[in-house]
Amino acid sequence: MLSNIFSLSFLVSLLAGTIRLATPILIPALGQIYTQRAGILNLSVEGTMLMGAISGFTVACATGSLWLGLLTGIVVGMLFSLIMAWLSITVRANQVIAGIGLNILGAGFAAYLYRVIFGIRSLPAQIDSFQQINIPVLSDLPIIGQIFIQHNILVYLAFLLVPLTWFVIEKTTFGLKIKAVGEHPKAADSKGISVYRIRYSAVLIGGAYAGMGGAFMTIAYMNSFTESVIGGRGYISVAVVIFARFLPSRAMWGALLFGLASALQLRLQALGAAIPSQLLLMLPYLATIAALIFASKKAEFPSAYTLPYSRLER
Amino acid sequence: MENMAVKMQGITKAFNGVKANDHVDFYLEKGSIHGLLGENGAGKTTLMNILYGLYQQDEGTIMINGKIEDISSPVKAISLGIGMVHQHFMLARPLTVVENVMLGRKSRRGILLDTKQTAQELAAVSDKYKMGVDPYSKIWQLSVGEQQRVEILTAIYMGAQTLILDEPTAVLTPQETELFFDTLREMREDGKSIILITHKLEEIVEIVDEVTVLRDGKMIGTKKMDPSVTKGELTNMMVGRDVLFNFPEITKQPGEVKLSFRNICVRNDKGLPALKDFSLDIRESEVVGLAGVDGNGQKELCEVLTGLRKADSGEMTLGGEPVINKEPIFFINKKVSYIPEDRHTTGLALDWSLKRNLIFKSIGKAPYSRNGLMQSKCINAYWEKAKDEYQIKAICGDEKARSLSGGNQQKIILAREIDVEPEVLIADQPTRGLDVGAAEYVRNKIIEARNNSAAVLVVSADLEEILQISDRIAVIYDGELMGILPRGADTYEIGELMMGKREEVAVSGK
Amino acid sequence: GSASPDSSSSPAVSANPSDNTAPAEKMKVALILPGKKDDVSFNQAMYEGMNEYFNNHQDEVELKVVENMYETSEIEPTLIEYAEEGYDVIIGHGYQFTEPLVKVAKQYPDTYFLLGCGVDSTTNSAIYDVKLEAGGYLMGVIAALTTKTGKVGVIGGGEGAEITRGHEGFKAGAKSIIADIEIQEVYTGDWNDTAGAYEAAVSMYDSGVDVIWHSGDGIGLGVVQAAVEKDKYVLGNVEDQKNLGASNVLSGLQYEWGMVLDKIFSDIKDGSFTTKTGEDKTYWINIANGGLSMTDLNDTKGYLTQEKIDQINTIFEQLKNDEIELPSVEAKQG
Amino acid sequence: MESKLKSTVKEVLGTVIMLALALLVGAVLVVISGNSPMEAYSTMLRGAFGSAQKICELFVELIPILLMAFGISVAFRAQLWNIGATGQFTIGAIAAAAVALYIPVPSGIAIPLSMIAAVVAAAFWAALAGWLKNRFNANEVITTLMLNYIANCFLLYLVNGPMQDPETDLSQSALVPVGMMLTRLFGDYRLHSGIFIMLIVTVIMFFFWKTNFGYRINLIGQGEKVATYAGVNVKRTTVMTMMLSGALIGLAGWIQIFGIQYRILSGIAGSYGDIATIVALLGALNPYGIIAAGVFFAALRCGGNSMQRMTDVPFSVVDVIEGLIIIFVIAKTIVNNKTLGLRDKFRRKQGGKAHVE
Ligand SMILES: Nc1ncnc2c1ncn2[C@@H]1O[C@H](COP(=O)(O)OP(=O)(O)OP(=O)(O)O)[C@@H](O)[C@H]1O
Ligand SMILES: Nc1ncnc2c1ncn2[C@@H]1O[C@H](COP(=O)(O)OP(=O)(O)OP(=O)(O)O)[C@@H](O)[C@H]1O
Ligand SMILES: [Mg+2]
Ligand SMILES: [Mg+2]
Repeated sequence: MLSNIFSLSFLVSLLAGTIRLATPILIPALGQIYTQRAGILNLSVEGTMLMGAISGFTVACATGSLWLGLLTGIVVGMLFSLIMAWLSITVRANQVIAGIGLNILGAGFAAYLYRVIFGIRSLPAQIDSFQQINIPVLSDLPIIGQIFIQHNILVYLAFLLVPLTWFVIEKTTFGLKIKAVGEHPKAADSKGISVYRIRYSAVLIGGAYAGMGGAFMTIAYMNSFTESVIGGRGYISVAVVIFARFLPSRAMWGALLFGLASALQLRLQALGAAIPSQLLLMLPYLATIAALIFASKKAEFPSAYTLPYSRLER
Repeated sequence: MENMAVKMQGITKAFNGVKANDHVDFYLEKGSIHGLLGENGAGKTTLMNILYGLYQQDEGTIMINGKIEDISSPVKAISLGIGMVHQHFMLARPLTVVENVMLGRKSRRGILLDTKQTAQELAAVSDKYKMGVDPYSKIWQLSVGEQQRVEILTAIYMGAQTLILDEPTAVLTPQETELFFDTLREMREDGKSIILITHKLEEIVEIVDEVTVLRDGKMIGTKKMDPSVTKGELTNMMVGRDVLFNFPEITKQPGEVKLSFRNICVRNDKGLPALKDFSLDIRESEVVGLAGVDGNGQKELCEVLTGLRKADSGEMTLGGEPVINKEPIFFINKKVSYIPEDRHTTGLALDWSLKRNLIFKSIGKAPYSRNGLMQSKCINAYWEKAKDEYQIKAICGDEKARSLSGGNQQKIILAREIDVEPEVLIADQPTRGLDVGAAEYVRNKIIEARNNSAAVLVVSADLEEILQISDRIAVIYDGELMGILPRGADTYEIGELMMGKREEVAVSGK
Repeated sequence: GSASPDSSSSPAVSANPSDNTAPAEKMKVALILPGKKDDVSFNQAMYEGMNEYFNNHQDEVELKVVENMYETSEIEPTLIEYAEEGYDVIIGHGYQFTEPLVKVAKQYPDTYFLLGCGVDSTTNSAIYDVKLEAGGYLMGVIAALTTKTGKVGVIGGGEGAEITRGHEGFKAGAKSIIADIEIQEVYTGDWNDTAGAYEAAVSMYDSGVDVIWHSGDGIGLGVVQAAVEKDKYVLGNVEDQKNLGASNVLSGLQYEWGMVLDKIFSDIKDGSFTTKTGEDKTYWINIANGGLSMTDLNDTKGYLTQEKIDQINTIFEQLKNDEIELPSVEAKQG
Repeated sequence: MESKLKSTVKEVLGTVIMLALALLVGAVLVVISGNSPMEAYSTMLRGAFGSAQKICELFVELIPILLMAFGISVAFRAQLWNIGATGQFTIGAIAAAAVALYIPVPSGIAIPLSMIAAVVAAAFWAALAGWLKNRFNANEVITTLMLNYIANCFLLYLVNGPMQDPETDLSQSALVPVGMMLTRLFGDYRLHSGIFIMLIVTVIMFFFWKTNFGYRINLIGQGEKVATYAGVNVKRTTVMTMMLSGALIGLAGWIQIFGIQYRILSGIAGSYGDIATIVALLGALNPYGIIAAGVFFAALRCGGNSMQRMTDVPFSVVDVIEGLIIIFVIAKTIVNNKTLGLRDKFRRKQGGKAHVE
């Protein structure tokens, strides 16, 4: 059966799956580029995504508007990451502990909200999620159409965010300030840049993207909410940023690589590869480590990475 | 009309209850260069940080151009025409010059960067003051002197009328310093006012119009500089006593060759050749001064000599034993002491206590360690002894090294490196940033080590210092040995070699 | 085998457990779920079954349900706490309860313990389980009779116990119809990985599979969603899932824990619970006893001819009468 | 000395206030879910300390938490962010079970052998991340995290494949030999002799930071450059630190296997990894703090479980309260010291006891 791997339909399905699976990693990863460039390692992306997922889903359910749901996910993501910002920037807490604490909080809170809002139902709440776009001729193109032109609108939005993120970081004053506060906050401060404000913004933007990624999972990828809907994607996206050396285009490749590993893993299982399913499940994680190995040698971390800033500290 | 650019009155600022500034009055006349003198920790930087809005004073008022101003942040300071070049450069290394400049100002293209325009204007200012700065080079590619110029350029470009320079010359070579002073004079011509913090009294005498002296956070006085003011007078104001520029007598003549290296080739952090076939011998009871413009391979050489950097090729013997590319611990055990140039990331563990910093090269060694356990009692006793002997000003041994002033930090390193009675002492810029008193103290200690039979290599950009303490003077340029001169050599000659003029080389001396 | 250290101490209550439940006093029942009450699957089926029993016997029974008891090291103190608090029947709904449940059952001989899908029992404890191999077999038959492409699929969450048996049953059932049928199988590795199940289902449909059975637990949602999007058939599990995809849920299995619970509780009341031994200590839900049933065929695409529908019904009857030899799990290792 | 006492009181008071605040927010959630917070919290309290059995359970919980938190603290002191406790625990447990099940030697030999296997396996699993950092500069936060997932997949593979209990079709291994199980100390209560190992390790940890190795670990946490300068072999120490960290975590895995679980099965590490990480950090990476935080979290979890069992409060509330406590406690620093300037002053007065944030 493994000969099927080389069939065209397999490849088409694989690549379409890759793009789909890459999207919910790409979105938060792009957000974390802002955050990490500003010198903050936000491990709470996972919890933030969950909050985005539950809130986006709830609002979409209540209003019937997916876009409103998406917006809510983004806003809630920002609100939740505000806690991270406060802890890591104002309180100057250790970022690892703050991140883990927030993940526990986010997971608990999302489950709590779901139960309180939706109660126990014999069938879960569902919505009509974003449907794949259908461009008459293009979507029907044999291979290209099936791989690229059959996703929902948010997938395209996510990939559009790649050049946008690049543009903001490289070409705007805001991007420059982000790089500066991550690199040499004291210098930025002495040049009249509010390190706190820039870092807060960077964390909030990261939160917005993470919230969007979370909402994507419940209103565009799936059409229901479960507690494990994020399933480690937040952590993976943090890894992708480091793998990407903080560059948006490389983050896209990182997300695609992870998507490919996940999609391939499922398909190899389905085709009855002689490898036990549990070992195949390792594939995406092994791929992440492998990617890190190849990328890290050259990775230049922002000099103030994970370091809180205080003007008074010498 | 008011002719004071800055008037600070009754400025008080306390850290942890300790007054870094205690009712300081400081007046800066327009169009003048004003020196600010004081020992390490006297409160110079603190005062200037207050003027620049980085710190808020606890008491006192600031008047800029005759108006009382509340300088709540650097932005406010910049808008009042105040610029500052810090003791530690405030430049983001991966960014370009123009990017660093754009950080501090509003873009004319709104949220978009106006890189091109800024770069052009920057180049224009650079040309005007003959600074030769390329706006598009990345900071990490620049030498220390160039970075210095970038900082000044930035301040001028930002429209600074009052410029604060915190120890700008500490890292410059004599030639660079001359160039730099020319720039300062030109700026004074343009009507700008300049505050110059320095520990080098000659510089005060050479360029400053007026000088203010701080001691222990208090203002001692302000003096108009005229030829009648002597260095001794200034020192006395600073330290509160006469500093005797006396060195211990030289009690021993150089002995056998202790440390010898031949044809060392090594790369720097960027992978470029830093030393090319470098050879030198250092004898027992001998101080070899290594003169050279900063960044010509001195740091890499010191690191090879202490095992911190691996040489690509070459040979090295210590007391006759081949030792090239051994681990750092090997050299430590062989009593090779090293005072590194960078005390913040190499010489000290800033967040460790002073005590621990004193013994961190002796982890696992008696008497500080017994049966695998570090002995607190023994370490405490050693701290008390070192504190007295090296006159370290600190609240207690449990204080973090970070909280000490630069001079006292250097004393910690000195105590650690010299107290082991080193057989070889490598000292890289041992007095950089130290006040005259502290510098004198350090040099004394180095001579003492020499008299105790140590073979000493002193790297310094300060020719004065090299001439004072060296038995022989080696000159390095672009990773190559340019020549070796005897004690009392001519400054001009050394300067020539430092600029790259070659001389016949006899590595062993005599 | 059990290996708990011998226990002699137990609260001094009357020797015969049935004396314990005086008619006036309500029987206190604790149900411990490893997952969530609303997982649309294994846990929910039991939760609803138990609730149903509770509703029918409100004057006799008091019910306490705790969910999400997923940390195995917490199981033993949980069981002890309920036993200490005077609960009469304690139900551990999952195989991971086996060890601690048997151990605690010995410590509290006057309390009744029920174990979901596990192995091993004591005098005062019993097992209830689902013959999912039978259900799986039926699903396999339906899938194989329905497929137009000769490719069918089965998707599960975590491997093990009844799930593995169900999958083996599915394969056997499908092969009994078409000997060389292509069967794709995926485990997502996580009981609740809906997204993974969705992706797996999409990949199967993309490769030509046109009927998938999912073996439940959270993941089912993802499979049904994929079926709806790809407009292919899916076979449900545990609950009737037609509401999730009206035109794509072809049929499915439905668990009826209610009847097993009725039986167990009546056994407890009449005292026969403690006297049973061996095989009798396992209460099965099965096609044969009606605990496992098939939801109505919903062939919106019209793939099934009457002939095939008859064949399905025949096999259903045969399963009911235990006339079909079902695969044993060991077959998988081969 | 008086000021030291004062600052300690202040510290404790601050923590208590923060805990109270966290519980207050939790109470609001309990009310929203339609339950009585008084009942919830009193159940929680009873669940943690209500009887001898409950106290025993508290210690049962404390054993792995404390051991793992110590392990984590070792790595964190060196600024090696070992987030991989879950994976190291899993690998340790697997190795322990494998020896117990497949090496037919008398339990007198099998017990120490399995302990060594668990410790060594977990140490190497952790060292892998250290090695990847040394060799490829691969960020250990990510690698340890990924190694968690990989260890979990590996565990799933084993319990469904080669190590599956041949007697059943369940996702678990066979039971370890009865002779290897740690004896229970008080009748049926689960508290087992593993607690002595925990006590020994705790005592050792008090000395550990005074050892040469402890100093070296602390020093590499101060920066690679200064550590190298001080003669410490940073790469070697990095790997050794990760090994020690993993070893302690693996030991916890060993204890859980022979004291509580008696076999491996999926999800064996539970959420101990996260909790221990929090405990290590809230305990400021020093033994006193870790013990205090460990006891607190053990009680919180025992009580929380009890609350979940005995009231109708949704299970997620316990998680939320846990998360809130972490956040409020770390937020305490700022409230304690109002401004950052004061905070620095505070630190300096404390005399900068080797204390890591
Ligand atoms: N941010 C700070 N936190 C704590 N103490 C400080 C801080 N800044 C300065 N101090 C203390 O204030 C005093 C004055 O320091 P300052 O840096 O102003 O000295 P300085 O005159 O610039 O010395 P140097 O010549 O070494 O640069 C010192 O005792 C120093 O320890
Ligand atoms: N990580 C390391 N980096 C550099 N040098 C080390 C390192 N570990 C050990 N050494 C060197 O090896 C020597 C012995 O190491 P060891 O760890 O056994 O010290 P200590 O010896 O514990 O003291 P004792 O033998 O009294 O118990 C030390 O003195 C030290 O110089
Ligand atoms: Mg200064
Ligand atoms: Mg030793």
